[in-house]
Amino acid sequence: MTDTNDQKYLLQQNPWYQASAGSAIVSGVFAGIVLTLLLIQTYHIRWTDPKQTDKLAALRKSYQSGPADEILAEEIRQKDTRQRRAQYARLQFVHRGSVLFVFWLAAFVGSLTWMRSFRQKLPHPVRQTDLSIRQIQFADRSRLAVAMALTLLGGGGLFVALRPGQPPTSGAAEQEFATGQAEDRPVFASWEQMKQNWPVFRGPEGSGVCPFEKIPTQWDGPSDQNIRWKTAVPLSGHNSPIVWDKRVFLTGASEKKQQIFCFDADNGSLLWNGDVPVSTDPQRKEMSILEETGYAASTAATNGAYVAAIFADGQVGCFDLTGKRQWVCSLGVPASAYGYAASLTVYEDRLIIQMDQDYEPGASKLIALDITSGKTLWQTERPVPNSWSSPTVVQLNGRAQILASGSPWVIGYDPADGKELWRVECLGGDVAPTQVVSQGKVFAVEPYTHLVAIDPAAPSEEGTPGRLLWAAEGSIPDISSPIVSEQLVWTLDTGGTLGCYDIRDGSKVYAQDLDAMFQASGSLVDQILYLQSTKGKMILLKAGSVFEKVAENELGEEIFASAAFAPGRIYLRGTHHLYCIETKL
Amino acid sequence: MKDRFGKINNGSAAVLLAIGAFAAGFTGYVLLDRANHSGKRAGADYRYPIEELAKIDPAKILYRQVGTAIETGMESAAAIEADWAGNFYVAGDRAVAVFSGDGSKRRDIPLVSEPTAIGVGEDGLIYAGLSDRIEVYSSDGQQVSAWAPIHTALLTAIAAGKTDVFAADALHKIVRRFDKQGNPLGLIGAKDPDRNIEGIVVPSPYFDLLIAPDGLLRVVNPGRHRIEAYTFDGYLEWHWGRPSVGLEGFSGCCNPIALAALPKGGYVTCEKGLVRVKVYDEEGNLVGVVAGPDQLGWQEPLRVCEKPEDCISRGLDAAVDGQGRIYVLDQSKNVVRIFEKK
Amino acid sequence: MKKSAAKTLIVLIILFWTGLAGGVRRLPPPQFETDYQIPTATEPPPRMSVWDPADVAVLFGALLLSSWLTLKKRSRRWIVGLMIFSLAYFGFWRKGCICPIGAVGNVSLSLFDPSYALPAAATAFFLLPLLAGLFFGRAFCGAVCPLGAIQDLVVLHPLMVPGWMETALRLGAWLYLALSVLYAATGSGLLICRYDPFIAFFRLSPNSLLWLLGLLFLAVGVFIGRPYCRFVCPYGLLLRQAGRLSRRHVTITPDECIHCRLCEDVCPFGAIDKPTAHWPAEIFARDRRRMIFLFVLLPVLVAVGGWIGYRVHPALAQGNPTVALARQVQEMESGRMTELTDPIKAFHTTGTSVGALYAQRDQVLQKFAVGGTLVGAFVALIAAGKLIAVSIHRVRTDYQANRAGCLSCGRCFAYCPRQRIADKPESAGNRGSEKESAV
Amino acid sequence: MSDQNVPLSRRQILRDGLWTASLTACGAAGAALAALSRRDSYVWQINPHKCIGCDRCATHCVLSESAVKCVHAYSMCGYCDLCTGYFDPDPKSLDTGAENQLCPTGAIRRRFIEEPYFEFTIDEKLCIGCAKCVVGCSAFGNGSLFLQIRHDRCLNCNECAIARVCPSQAFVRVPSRQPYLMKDQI
Repeated sequence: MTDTNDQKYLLQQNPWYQASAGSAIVSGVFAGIVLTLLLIQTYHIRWTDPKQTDKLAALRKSYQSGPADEILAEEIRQKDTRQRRAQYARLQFVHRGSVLFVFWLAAFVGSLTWMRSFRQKLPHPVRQTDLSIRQIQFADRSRLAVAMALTLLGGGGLFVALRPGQPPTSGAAEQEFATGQAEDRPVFASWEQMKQNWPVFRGPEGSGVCPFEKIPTQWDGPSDQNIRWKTAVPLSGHNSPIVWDKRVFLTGASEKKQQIFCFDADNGSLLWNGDVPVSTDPQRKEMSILEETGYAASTAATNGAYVAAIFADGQVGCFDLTGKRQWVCSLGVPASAYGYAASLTVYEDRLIIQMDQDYEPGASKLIALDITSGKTLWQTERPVPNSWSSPTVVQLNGRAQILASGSPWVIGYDPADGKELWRVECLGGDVAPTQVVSQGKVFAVEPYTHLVAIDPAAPSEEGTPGRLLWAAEGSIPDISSPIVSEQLVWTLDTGGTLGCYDIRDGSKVYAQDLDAMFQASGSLVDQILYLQSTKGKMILLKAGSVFEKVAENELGEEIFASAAFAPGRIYLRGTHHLYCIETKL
Repeated sequence: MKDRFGKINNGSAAVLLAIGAFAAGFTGYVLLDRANHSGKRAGADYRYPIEELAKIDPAKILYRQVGTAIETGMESAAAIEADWAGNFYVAGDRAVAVFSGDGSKRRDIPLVSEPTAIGVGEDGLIYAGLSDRIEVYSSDGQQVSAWAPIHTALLTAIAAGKTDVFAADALHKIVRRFDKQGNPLGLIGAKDPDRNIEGIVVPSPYFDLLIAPDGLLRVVNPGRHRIEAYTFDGYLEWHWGRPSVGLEGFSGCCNPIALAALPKGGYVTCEKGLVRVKVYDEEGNLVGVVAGPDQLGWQEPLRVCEKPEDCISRGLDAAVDGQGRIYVLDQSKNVVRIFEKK
Repeated sequence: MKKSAAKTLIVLIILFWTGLAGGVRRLPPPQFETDYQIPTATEPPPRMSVWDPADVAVLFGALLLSSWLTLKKRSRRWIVGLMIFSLAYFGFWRKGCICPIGAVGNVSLSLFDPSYALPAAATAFFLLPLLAGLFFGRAFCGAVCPLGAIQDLVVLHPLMVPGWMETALRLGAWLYLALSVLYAATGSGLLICRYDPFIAFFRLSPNSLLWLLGLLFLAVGVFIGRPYCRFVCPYGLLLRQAGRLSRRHVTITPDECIHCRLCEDVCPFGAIDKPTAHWPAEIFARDRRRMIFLFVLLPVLVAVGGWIGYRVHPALAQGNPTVALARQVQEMESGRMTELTDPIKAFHTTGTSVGALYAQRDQVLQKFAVGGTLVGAFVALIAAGKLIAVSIHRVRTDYQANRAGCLSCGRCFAYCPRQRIADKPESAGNRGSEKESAV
Repeated sequence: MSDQNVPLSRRQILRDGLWTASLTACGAAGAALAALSRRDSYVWQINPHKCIGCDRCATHCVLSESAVKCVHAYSMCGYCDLCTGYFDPDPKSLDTGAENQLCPTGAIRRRFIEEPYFEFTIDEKLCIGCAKCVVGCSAFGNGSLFLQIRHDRCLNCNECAIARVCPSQAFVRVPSRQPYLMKDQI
């Protein structure tokens, strides 16, 4: 207390203190100046130089585009030289300046340290009041501080984790989110509602069985008989129509465009079309797309609130029923020998994609996306090569299951988490027909080889769930899926041979050549088989154990797609048009 | 003098302040660093305006592609030739593949080594250049003759006339003249100040020639960016063409790389680098563009390759049939594109 | 002449044929008529790796010297001298590379990426200071680390950071360490080196933004002693643990503490522990209960930390180049981004499919999911450990250097009267020398 | 005193145990890392076949003047008169005037050898590694100009600042015995 002024006086008298203070001021000022200059130079290098070169570039451009102008050339040369000199000088300055700065800074710090040594005060311990209180206080404060820091870190982490627009966790991930409020719309329709519509490929359970009444049996496309409407489809595709309420959906694509179309079920007018961007992946250009497959072979799927479509390049797009795009995600261009063709299916709020492809092991997956957001809910690896059959959601053994075929298995999955429920090894080759279900049994086809029946509830010989019941051979299709009634199974191969088998043991009931080519899968309506040939002829047969033709109806256009049904109506997609067939009164 | 506790308490306020300042500074730094990370670029003058150069006025494009690109099925296709009837012949992979005009393969003529050139005579004979020698095949694939190898040569083009066969040798930058039996008759295009021939410059292995309807040879001189007309005896008559990255000239260091004659007069030229196929009239005036970078699926000049050989950019070759359809062979993608007048 | 021409021709032919065999469509260089010789590009060599052992030797020597200076010689002046040498050698001469702090990243990377070859020098730089720490305390931090030295020299007006604040702030350093290991292990970059604040100083490259970061640290360091070492340095955390266990350690007094309390406030890093008071029994009992509660809470904290870490992992993974590229490509695919960026262009020219990229991305994300969970759990564990530690009451009778926090800078020696006696009993009252030795 | 001795010695035993464990861990880590280590040090280099010729090498190096510079593989060069790595895309005349030069810093030198060949060399002091000439040469010519990290300048940062921003991830670590990836040699 008492010696402060004396100390100050003494210090001021000390020439070494004066010297240290002086050198501190001088070096500090120099360091400051050098630092300022360096900052200015850095600013120039970062901001002014690029602008200067851009100016020069503009000058050069005008020179190059005009006739040989000597004056302009000279100006460019001079500007160029000047600019390079300036740049060189700046670099030089930065090199030297940084050394200078470090030097002056060291000098500054050194003299401050020196100066400080004169002002060193003796430690001045003071009697402490109560050590234990202070120590307890310290412990309490530490505890509080650590807890606060932890809360801060945790809170920060949570903020980062839960903030909207959160980057993808895995799989398909990053999507485009809808701006509208998804909350006030229903996310999915009930199973009962699904059954009153035709929401996915070959109907609710994907079996091609139509539960509706008053389905026309007579029509003729060329003469417009019983054709309610006919609308041109802007883009081609071999996918089948799906129907929800008063809307019919299908998709089309070309090399440059991929769209989903929504038609009015009553008059066929195009209500909306939605774009799904084409993948920019260079692999897309090199995709092997057969003409028989095309860019849009996969049928779309709807769950009553959303409709989604997938294209040959693995781009998935989802729209609400009014045509507002909800999200797009890309699964990568599938490696598929004939092009990707599996249709989509839905289970409640999830979109099921069978992505079987020919990369290395692990490339084939069954994927469930949240249909509202496109986020991956689960994905299950499938140890199978590329296949062209579609997944189906069915009710089996009292629960919903997803079925998917791929060489060499038919596998049942749990729609909740993608866990495998059962699998039966029974297939081979390029699997394209889709499995169907009747009476708790699953029927699948190995192309050209055999038709198999599986009881997923029974154990196999090894004790694993799923038993192969029988395998039937002869006139086995390669593309179209089987049709099954309560007693019989029918298969139809591309060459037109219809095989009929007993559902119990697979024994052949009859085989008949229909004298036409078939690619689309047929349907079963009220004890009548509807089989559409590629040339556009629909052959109607009695679904009995004896071959009996009911009718033959011409559409007047080639058909590669399966039919969709609604009460009293058939929706048929020809190569160019969508038809609505209804018996006119 | 400050009291001890007072000092500590003041200190903690200062410390908090300092830490706050530091945290702010650090956050600012990280933000700046992140912005800098993506944004810091040199000025426009430091970038090559390759994308601007690749743009072509659509009005200048006079041709359109017929169908999709035809896969040759080869690993490395070297040359293409077409006959009057619209068949085309692709040399590559130790074979000559003969295609009909719709793109279906008619036959493969197997060769003993990789072909580098192909020529088809009016008599239908197929001349396959195998680096340093020529083998002759009939149109049904039977070998007619195999000529004696030339000691070191890289034949990149063959033109068969009624009595003479000419081959472009890229290694020696010279045109070799043969009779129909394969006997050498002479060399054309060597540097010769007496005959006012500056010589042919071939910096990259693309060197093409043809026999024009007027009976003169047309030889590409890529290093000088021009097409030169020689008599069969090796006299340089005239030349046309000039270097320019603009549409009317030949771009880059060494272009054009390939040449074909249209049946109604005029020439088709191919350029590598900035890939362009263009049509010129007899005098060397630009008529129009057959296909530009966009139409030919051109990618960035620099690619990311795992193996160096994947990075080698390869060129084009062109041929024309009797209807004036232009067949463009893309050596890097091993496909043939057919172009027709719009 | 003829012979040489033939020779050239043979060379050319070989060149050409090998070129063609590899599918390279390139002609041999022109045949010059003049006697022009085709030059070859110069290849200025990098610093020879024979110097690496020299660096290791210097480090080893400096560590020994620093240990000797702090434990035996007990001279701040000599320590400052060694600091200046280390700053000059490891800092300005060797440009701050390789340094033990950054070697944490190299070591983590080499453990998880078998294709990365860890330089032997990095191994030595990582382990030697730790070994020295186990034997002699933080001798490395004291006078060998160039980052420490540059900060130590600017401590001019130190303010006391309250101990509780320091304890809490160090949690950030633990997080930094965990993240650095995570990033290195997933091949996403070496964070410690990326944000090394003084590297731009050592490299004299004022164009870099890091220069500003260095200035910021130095400016703060005038008032808060060695901020990087105490609140950021991930390697310092490892050395703290080594210091705790070290065989020998810096002591304030050369022999016995006389409780004069002169050293009480002189450590600018708050690393002098005071003698403890007698704790009231009820506090003991309370803190014991608290400790038991914390032990029970520990798994919960760790689980919550792990969960948060798991939730944050996608955000963390954005620092990985593959994930960042996949994100860009995805935005492009979904049509949300329209302008082609260079990485996307480069990716497209590789011919790799988007699906393959996504598969790669998913692999990286999986690593981050595991790593993020571990990071979260680890930080929670450390925090819980800290909470438990403040509930344990140790008994201390003397003023002593905190074994973990002491940076071996030797400032306190001069304040101990016992040291004065040991040094020069005859000049204890000499004012001039006192001033100097107090530097 | 004896009361306090018991906990103290217990603590001492704990500490000794931990110390021995740590030392053993250090030793084990040393041995394990030694097995992973290479005597040879590694340096950064650009794989020229992965470079796409953006200009980030010029701007992102920690040095004020980038350690990345253009290198010429002479044996790949066509010695063209119209060098697309040297001249502006559409030069008015093939001379060394600044208005015709491509290089913004004038770092490429052109020298006449014999008709029609010219030699192009890099003046490394001027080169800033912007890759403009690399794009020009690769787009139209043989691609004999390419970028390399010059080790007389490179500080071999542990975390290379350019490698971090390289859009094609062309930066690789190579053994310091062979510190260059010359385009004509790989």
